[in-house]
Amino acid sequence: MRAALVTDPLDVSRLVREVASPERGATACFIGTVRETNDGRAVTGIDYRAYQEMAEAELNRILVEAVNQYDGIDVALEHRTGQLAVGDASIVVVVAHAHRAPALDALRSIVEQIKSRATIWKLELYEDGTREWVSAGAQHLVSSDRDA
Amino acid sequence: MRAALVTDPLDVSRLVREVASPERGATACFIGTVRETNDGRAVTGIDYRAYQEMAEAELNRILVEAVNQYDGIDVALEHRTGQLAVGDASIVVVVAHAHRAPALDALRSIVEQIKSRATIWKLELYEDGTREWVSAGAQHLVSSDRDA
Amino acid sequence: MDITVRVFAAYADALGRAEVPLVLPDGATVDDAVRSVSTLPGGQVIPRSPLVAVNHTYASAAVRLNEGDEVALIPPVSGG
Amino acid sequence: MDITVRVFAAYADALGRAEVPLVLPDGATVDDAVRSVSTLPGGQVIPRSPLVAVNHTYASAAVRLNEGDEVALIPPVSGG
Repeated sequence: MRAALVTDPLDVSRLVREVASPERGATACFIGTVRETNDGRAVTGIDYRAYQEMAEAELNRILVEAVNQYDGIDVALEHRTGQLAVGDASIVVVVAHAHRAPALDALRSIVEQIKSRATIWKLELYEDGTREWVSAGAQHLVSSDRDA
Repeated sequence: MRAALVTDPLDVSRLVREVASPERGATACFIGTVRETNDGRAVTGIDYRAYQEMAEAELNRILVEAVNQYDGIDVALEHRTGQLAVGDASIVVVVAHAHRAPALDALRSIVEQIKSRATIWKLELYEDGTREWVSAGAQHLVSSDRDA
Repeated sequence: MDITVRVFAAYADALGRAEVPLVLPDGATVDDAVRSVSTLPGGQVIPRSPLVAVNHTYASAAVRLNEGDEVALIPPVSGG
Repeated sequence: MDITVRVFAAYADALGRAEVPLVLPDGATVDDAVRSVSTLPGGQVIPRSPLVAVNHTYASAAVRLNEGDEVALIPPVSGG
């Protein structure tokens, strides 16, 4: 079981190997990548910023909770930070279990928890040169845009 | 959208690249691998046998149904046949969508449909030299064991 | 008419073969083909209403067969 | 007592800084720290009850602070 913030490109195969075991016959993965549009706006990239120490602590708490809830899973997750281009993977979560139902259930639960709890923020960069902090429900202009 | 039976080792990264697109920000994958035990018996491998022409047709029907139900997904799936060792991947399903919920929903649905409809059978090989056809609810001795 | 019945996995092992050519009267159904195969040596392994496909598509017992059809008797599947 | 308040994303942009050192009376709570930061220039961006963490764990407004605590004001997160 391992969660980390990283700056290098993510590699799903490496994480799959990390949780592989002869006892686990089902591996479920989630990969999040930067999309070229969001809310109808052309996106050129996303700068992922984190409250690093807390994000890693919170990701590990999420995994501990999942392992307690879904007995027998193993999990590896990496979240990338820094400036990512369209198509780059920002997160990979891999869950392995003997059977498919707990692996799929745990994967979904972990991804939802990360989205709502991990102290990571997207600064979305647009083709028109502006940028905005993305939040689930609302978007906040960054001060440099507001002042410009 | 592509489904195939193959005999070569499976490669999740290749299938992930196949469905990747700047419009799709969420990729969900399932990998099934041969376990070292099943129902308490030590397994040395599984010989996957298929009704090849129908299995490919049925896999493609499953994908068409999923694409109709989950608008905007792309899917790649490969099922391996032949004799596999413990730890070898027998199936990889990769679903990509703009958003995570349809990707995860479609992945689960496709995997369930494959398990119940694809004309593929597991001949499980045990450490004690016997082998059995695996079925969801029951197992059938193969004739060579019964006659031995 | 001539049809071909293909059998798989435990069914094939029990019948000792993978394929059974049948000659059936015009108007014969999937069920008629199943009954014919069930009477062969080892055919008792086939349940009264097995899963069946005609020409690579699942079909019900009442479906009428045509010359050259490929009928398949399908044991419980276990792919994935 | 001395505590450190860290601010992030839109909050940091609005305040023009990532960190605010505070001196608070003994017995002060998370809510006291939030109110102090809210009075700074740009602090109006911070909602009345923002998400807060103390020493890397989410905490409620009533939690009492201790010397050296790291309080974080956390805008709506958007990782993943």
